[in-house]
Amino acid sequence: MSALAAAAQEFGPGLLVAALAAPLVVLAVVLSPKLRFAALAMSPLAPLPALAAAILAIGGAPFEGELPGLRMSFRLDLPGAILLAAAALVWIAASVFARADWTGRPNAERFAVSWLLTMAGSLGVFVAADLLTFYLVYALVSVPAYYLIADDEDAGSSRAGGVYLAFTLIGEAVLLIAFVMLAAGEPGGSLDIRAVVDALPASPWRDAALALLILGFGMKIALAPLNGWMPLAYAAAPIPAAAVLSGAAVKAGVIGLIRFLPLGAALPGWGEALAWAGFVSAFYGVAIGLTQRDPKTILAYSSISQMGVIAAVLGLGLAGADQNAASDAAFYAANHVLVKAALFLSVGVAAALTGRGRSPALIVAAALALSLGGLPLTGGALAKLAVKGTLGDGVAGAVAAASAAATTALMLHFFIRLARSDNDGKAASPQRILSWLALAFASMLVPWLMFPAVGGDLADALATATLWDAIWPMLIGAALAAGLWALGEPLPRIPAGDIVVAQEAAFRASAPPLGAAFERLDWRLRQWPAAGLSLLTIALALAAAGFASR
Amino acid sequence: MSVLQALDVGLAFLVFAVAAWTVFAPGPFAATVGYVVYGLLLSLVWIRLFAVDVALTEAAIGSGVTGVLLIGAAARLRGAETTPAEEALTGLTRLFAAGLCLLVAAALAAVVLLLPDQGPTLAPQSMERLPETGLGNPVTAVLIAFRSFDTMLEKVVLVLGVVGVWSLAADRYWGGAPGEARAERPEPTLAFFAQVLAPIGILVGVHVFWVGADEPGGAFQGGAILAAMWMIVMMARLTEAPQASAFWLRLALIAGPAVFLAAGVAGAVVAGGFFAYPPGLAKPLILFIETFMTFTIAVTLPMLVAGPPRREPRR
Amino acid sequence: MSSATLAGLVGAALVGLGLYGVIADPQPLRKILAFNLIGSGVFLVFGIVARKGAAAGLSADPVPQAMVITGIVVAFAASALAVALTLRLFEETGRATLRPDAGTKPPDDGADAE
Amino acid sequence: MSLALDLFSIAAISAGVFFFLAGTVGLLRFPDALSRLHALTKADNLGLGLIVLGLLPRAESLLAALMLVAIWALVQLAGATAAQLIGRAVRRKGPAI
Amino acid sequence: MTEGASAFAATAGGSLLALPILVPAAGVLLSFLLGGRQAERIALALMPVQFGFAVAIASLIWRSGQPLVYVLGGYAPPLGIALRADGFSAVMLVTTSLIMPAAGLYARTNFATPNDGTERRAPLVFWTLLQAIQAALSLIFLGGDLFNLYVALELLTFAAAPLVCLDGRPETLAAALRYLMFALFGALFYLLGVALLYGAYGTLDIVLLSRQIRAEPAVWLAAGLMTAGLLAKTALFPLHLWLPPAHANAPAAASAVLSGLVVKGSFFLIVRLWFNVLPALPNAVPGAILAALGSAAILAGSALALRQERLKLLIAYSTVAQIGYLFLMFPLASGPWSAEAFSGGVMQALSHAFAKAAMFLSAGLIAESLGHDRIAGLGGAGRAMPVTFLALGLGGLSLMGLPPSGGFAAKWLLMKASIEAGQWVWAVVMLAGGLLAGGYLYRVLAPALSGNRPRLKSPPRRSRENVALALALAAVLLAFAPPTFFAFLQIGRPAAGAALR
Repeated sequence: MSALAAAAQEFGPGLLVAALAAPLVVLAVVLSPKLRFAALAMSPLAPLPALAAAILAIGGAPFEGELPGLRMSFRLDLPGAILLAAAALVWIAASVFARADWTGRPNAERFAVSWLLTMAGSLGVFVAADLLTFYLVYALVSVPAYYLIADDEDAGSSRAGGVYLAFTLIGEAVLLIAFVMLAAGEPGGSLDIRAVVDALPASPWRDAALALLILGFGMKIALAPLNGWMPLAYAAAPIPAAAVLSGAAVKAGVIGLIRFLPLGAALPGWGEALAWAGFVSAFYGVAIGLTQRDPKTILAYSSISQMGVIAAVLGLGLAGADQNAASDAAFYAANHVLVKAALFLSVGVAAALTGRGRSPALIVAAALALSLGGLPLTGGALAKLAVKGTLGDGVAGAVAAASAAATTALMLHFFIRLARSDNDGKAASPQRILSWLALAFASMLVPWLMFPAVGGDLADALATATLWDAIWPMLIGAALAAGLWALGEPLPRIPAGDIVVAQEAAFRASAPPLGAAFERLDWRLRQWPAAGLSLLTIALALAAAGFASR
Repeated sequence: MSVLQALDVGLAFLVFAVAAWTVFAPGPFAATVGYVVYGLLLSLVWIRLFAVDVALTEAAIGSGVTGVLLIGAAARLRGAETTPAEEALTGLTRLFAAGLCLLVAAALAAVVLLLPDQGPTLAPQSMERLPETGLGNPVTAVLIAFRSFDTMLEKVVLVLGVVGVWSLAADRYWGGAPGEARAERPEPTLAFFAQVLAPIGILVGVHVFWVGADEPGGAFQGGAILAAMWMIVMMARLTEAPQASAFWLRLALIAGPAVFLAAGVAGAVVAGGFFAYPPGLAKPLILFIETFMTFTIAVTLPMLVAGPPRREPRR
Repeated sequence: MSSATLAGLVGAALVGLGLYGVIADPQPLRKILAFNLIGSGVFLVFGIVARKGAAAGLSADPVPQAMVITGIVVAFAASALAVALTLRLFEETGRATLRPDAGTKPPDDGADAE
Repeated sequence: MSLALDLFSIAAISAGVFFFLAGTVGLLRFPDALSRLHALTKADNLGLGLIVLGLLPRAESLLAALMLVAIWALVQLAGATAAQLIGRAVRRKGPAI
Repeated sequence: MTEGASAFAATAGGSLLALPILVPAAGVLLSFLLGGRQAERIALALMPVQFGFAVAIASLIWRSGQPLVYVLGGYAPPLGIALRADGFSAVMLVTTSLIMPAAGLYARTNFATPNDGTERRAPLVFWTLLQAIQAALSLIFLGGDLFNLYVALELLTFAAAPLVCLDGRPETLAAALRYLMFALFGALFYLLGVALLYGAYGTLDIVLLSRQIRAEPAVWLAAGLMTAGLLAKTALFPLHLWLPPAHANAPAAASAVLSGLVVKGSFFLIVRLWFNVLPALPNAVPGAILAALGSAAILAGSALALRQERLKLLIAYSTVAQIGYLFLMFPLASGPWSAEAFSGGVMQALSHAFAKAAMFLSAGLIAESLGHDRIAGLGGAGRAMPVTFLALGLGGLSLMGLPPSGGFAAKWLLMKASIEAGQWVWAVVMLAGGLLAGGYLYRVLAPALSGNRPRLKSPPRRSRENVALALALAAVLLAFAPPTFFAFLQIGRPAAGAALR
């Protein structure tokens, strides 16, 4: 262990820079037409420095790095490392899976550029140490992903891309002002995230900053009612893109909450508000998800639900000044990174397989799906165990158990829909199947490896009481799913994206008239007499203002 | 109230009335004629302000050359005189505009009245440093020595004005001469007038320039008179406007600022600073610069009035 | 009231008149005339400033006078450029106007290859 | 002597002012362009001439007196030319000015 | 005049200040005289020289930590004219000397003189006036006398207006006429203010004025008139009537200079006026008025950009919006956050200069290659000319204020200052502006990178694409400006609201 710690101090800083740089280097090579093919083949290697850094930090000790010339600084602590490791694995697997997408398609070049930029941002958010670096990589993981979502160029993906971009940009704007408040609240002028968050509880802008942070990151993790973009985006994106977006990219919001909520300071009001928002989202996601037919859309609603649980855990941590909530939530999220990505790849694999190959694939998919519900011996069970301490045994614990039941029901619904889904006619390349299997395997194994790092006890995980605690909510969920199934799916059909439909309608109803009003105003003001009168008015107003302020 | 004061008040009302005429006159042509009269009256105001240099400039350039320019334009714009209905202002807008303009004028008048009767001045400093320049007219000293940088740049503005006006030529006329082709037979009355007046005018112009060193007058005023003479000669069709591509014309147009600029740079070498004059040589140097400036003004103003080239160049 | 103050008031009134003309009269040529009115009003303000600065045996401060002379020449050049533009616009379109729609029409294909 | 000269000046200038006044009234009141022109040229020629005449005895030097006369001569020249041109324009385009 | 003497002690190397004005002025005269191909040669040859001057001035200021002063002709103000360069002047000079050659290199294709050497109208006018703009801007950045700066303003107008209608189409003529008229309108207001200030204090030197200035009616009327006049030239909403048609119809290289630099000239003078001439006066309310107009500009300009059908008009309206950001620094001019606000405003000026120049050049390439610049017809164009659209996109990044870009740095600083000052509303406006900018860029970039490649009339030349890209990269690189850069900007900035000395 000490050897790893020493190695962490020795190589860590360099690896942090390399983690961010590697995808960008590959990107630079991709831009050269001659070397493009070779570079694309190398893209699965791009997340390796990040993975190495994560292993060093989990096994060894946290470390920092910086690029003074670019005024960027990095830090890898335990929550970040756990998420980074999971995200790096997903990016490796998905890059292999996506290699068929690199070439021979009209948008291959655009897809590759977006992919690598998103990768750099996705890995970068977990290691960014100061506000500006974080904002930069956060933008990187968010904005270029537009082209991953709108890749197909049909009406559906254009709409999904547009909605995604709108949410993303609004979220960025909200976060920008929150970050500015954080920076303004730090009297020393430091931009280090730790420093500004430590100063937050005493800052005059505390409440505004917290509200904006929760709003901004809440949009990223699709807390209801800001959830509408997620089902559209994941359904529209190609399989590997959906995998990395739902697995890795969305965790930028989670790490944001972990990093920026002052978990050490007890803020019950804000904490409980966030927790309730999270729980509402957790059930809302399931409820709407159960009405959906498309497996990818169902997975998206499951993400909404799971992100709600994570938000609830962090909210309770904030309310109770629970420092461990950070790494516990990170662990829960890391499990979701791996499982959700593997599930999306399952959708792709299942669609490509026919006949004899399909059944084993569906069994793996089922195991993955139930992992999210907390199936014993899976990473999901460990994840539930990890956050148990923060949730406690009271109301929150009961609600969490109910959410596990609901998740189980939703995942069974997903499984049935997946099993019934059509073949898309594309042959399944061995590359795809292998990368999927590898990721599925990793999603089972890696949580076990990381569990001790967050203070978990593996023996505890295998205790009978724990197993029973995990199983009974699942049974309830299974019963629920079976009941719904038996009734012939009586739920109303709600359009994917649910509330976003109303939001889009409101936008369509208000934006063009507003724009037309601006045009009329502009036309009036640009008439010569109007401009001349404006000039006189401004001159007089400025003079009068100065005169009056004597 | 003394007679002089009464005359001042009368002049003020007259100026105001003619100005109002130029704004409210029914047609652009009438308004333009009003403007020329207004310019002449304004020269009288300047004389009453003991600013004879300005009065000369106002009469020559502000009223004279500008008047020719505007009257020519008004004549060519016949047909554009009617205002399309959609551009006419509503009564309310007019009222609002009038109110705002009144407010600005009132504020300005109030501030002007509040200025102290014996205001801050640079007259003593000008007189103190006047001997260095060897000049007798402090206004000329300000223009050519104390604030020579302004004056040089303003000459560059004139060059840019010519470039801008010429840039409006159609491509096929580039390098050609402005104005209509020369008539076969000059207008006899005008020709006679020009033949008589031009020599006298040139004499007067050179005189005004020359005395400018010590008395009211100078490069601007003299140059403007010379310019007027050339314009009259061109109007009488005794001579044609030169081709825009003519090297001598270009040289004449830039000679003033170029010599000024060169002298300014030379100052850095021989007199220890940009636009500094070597002691003792100041007056001859200033007269040298002014000579070229006068010449350039005399050429530039007619070219600005003549407008862009409108004839195909002769090769 | 001294003649200088009177001139200042005339200057203020000229500025007001000119402003009204510039704003309210739709024809560019009339606007150019009005600009010149404002200009001479401004110059008169310089004039009264110069007159009030009479000192050292001079009946007016020479510095503002020099500025007015510079200003008159610049104003003339500006008028010349504006007149030339107005005339050219009139030749091209048959009307001289400052309406904002004159410039915002999309050009025909190829016509905008500079 | 000086009294006589002063009287002469006053008489001449007053007469000049009268002609200017008459010319102006004519300019404003006459019906058509040619008759207005007629009124105007009278004001120019006679009015200015008489004023210059009245001012001559008051001139400080011979040069100043010569300049006064030169001014009158130049105005004569300009007035005559302008009247010619206007008259010609009226004949060509009709008297609708 | 002991006071004057101390303010005008010649600083070492001060004579350098005259050169960036005189050299391009000489270039104008020579180009006009020699004509033909010489104009282009002279213009291009002088650009590196100009860059050298700018860098030399900046390094002198940097080394001494003091503004650079030069007295012209040995006649110290108030009688004579002084030139003065502070940190802000120096960065604007350097920026100008970088964007000018970019526009020049780009324009070589459009404004070439034929091989037989026959002089053509458009090339001669373009190359001559380009140098005139450079001279005028240098004078604006260096001038220390308010009347001298009036001459500079007129020089700038005379140089810029004919560029708008260089192609002689009727709509460009109308645009140029509106531009010229409104600029003259503004100049007269400025001049009137100058007259009042001279009447009150007997000097027009900025430093001398700032020492004597008092809160009195003449000063406030002068400040109102001068500011309004300069706003007219800056095209701050609602005085923007001339800008969209002028900038959208000018040749691309001219648009880049007009939008990137020329509007910054009059903005620079507004900063000079409020930060250098009037800093001792209470300026909260006038500052708030300016920022309110700026906010209106941001919202209206962006919303209108969203609705344009032509790319160049869209970019022009985005200039209307971006100008608005520049004015958010004024209500934040006094207080402990003033340095941040000032830096933010300057950063916005710089990054917009580079970004907008890059975007106009890209738009020019697009229009030339496609034969039109209708946004509806841009589908797939990004695939046919990726470098051009990369430059457009990177410029857009800065406009939106996304990192890494100078636009982001500017927004960050301005927002921080407005939050610290408790003036939330400006921060909210900036956010809304960024979102709308995202919207109008999305309208251009999303279709451009989708769909089939259109057939190009002629592919853009790589060298011209690189020029646009270099400018866009410069806007991006501003994000990495080191803290010393911001310290440099503060050299010579008087503390606003400071007590009278």
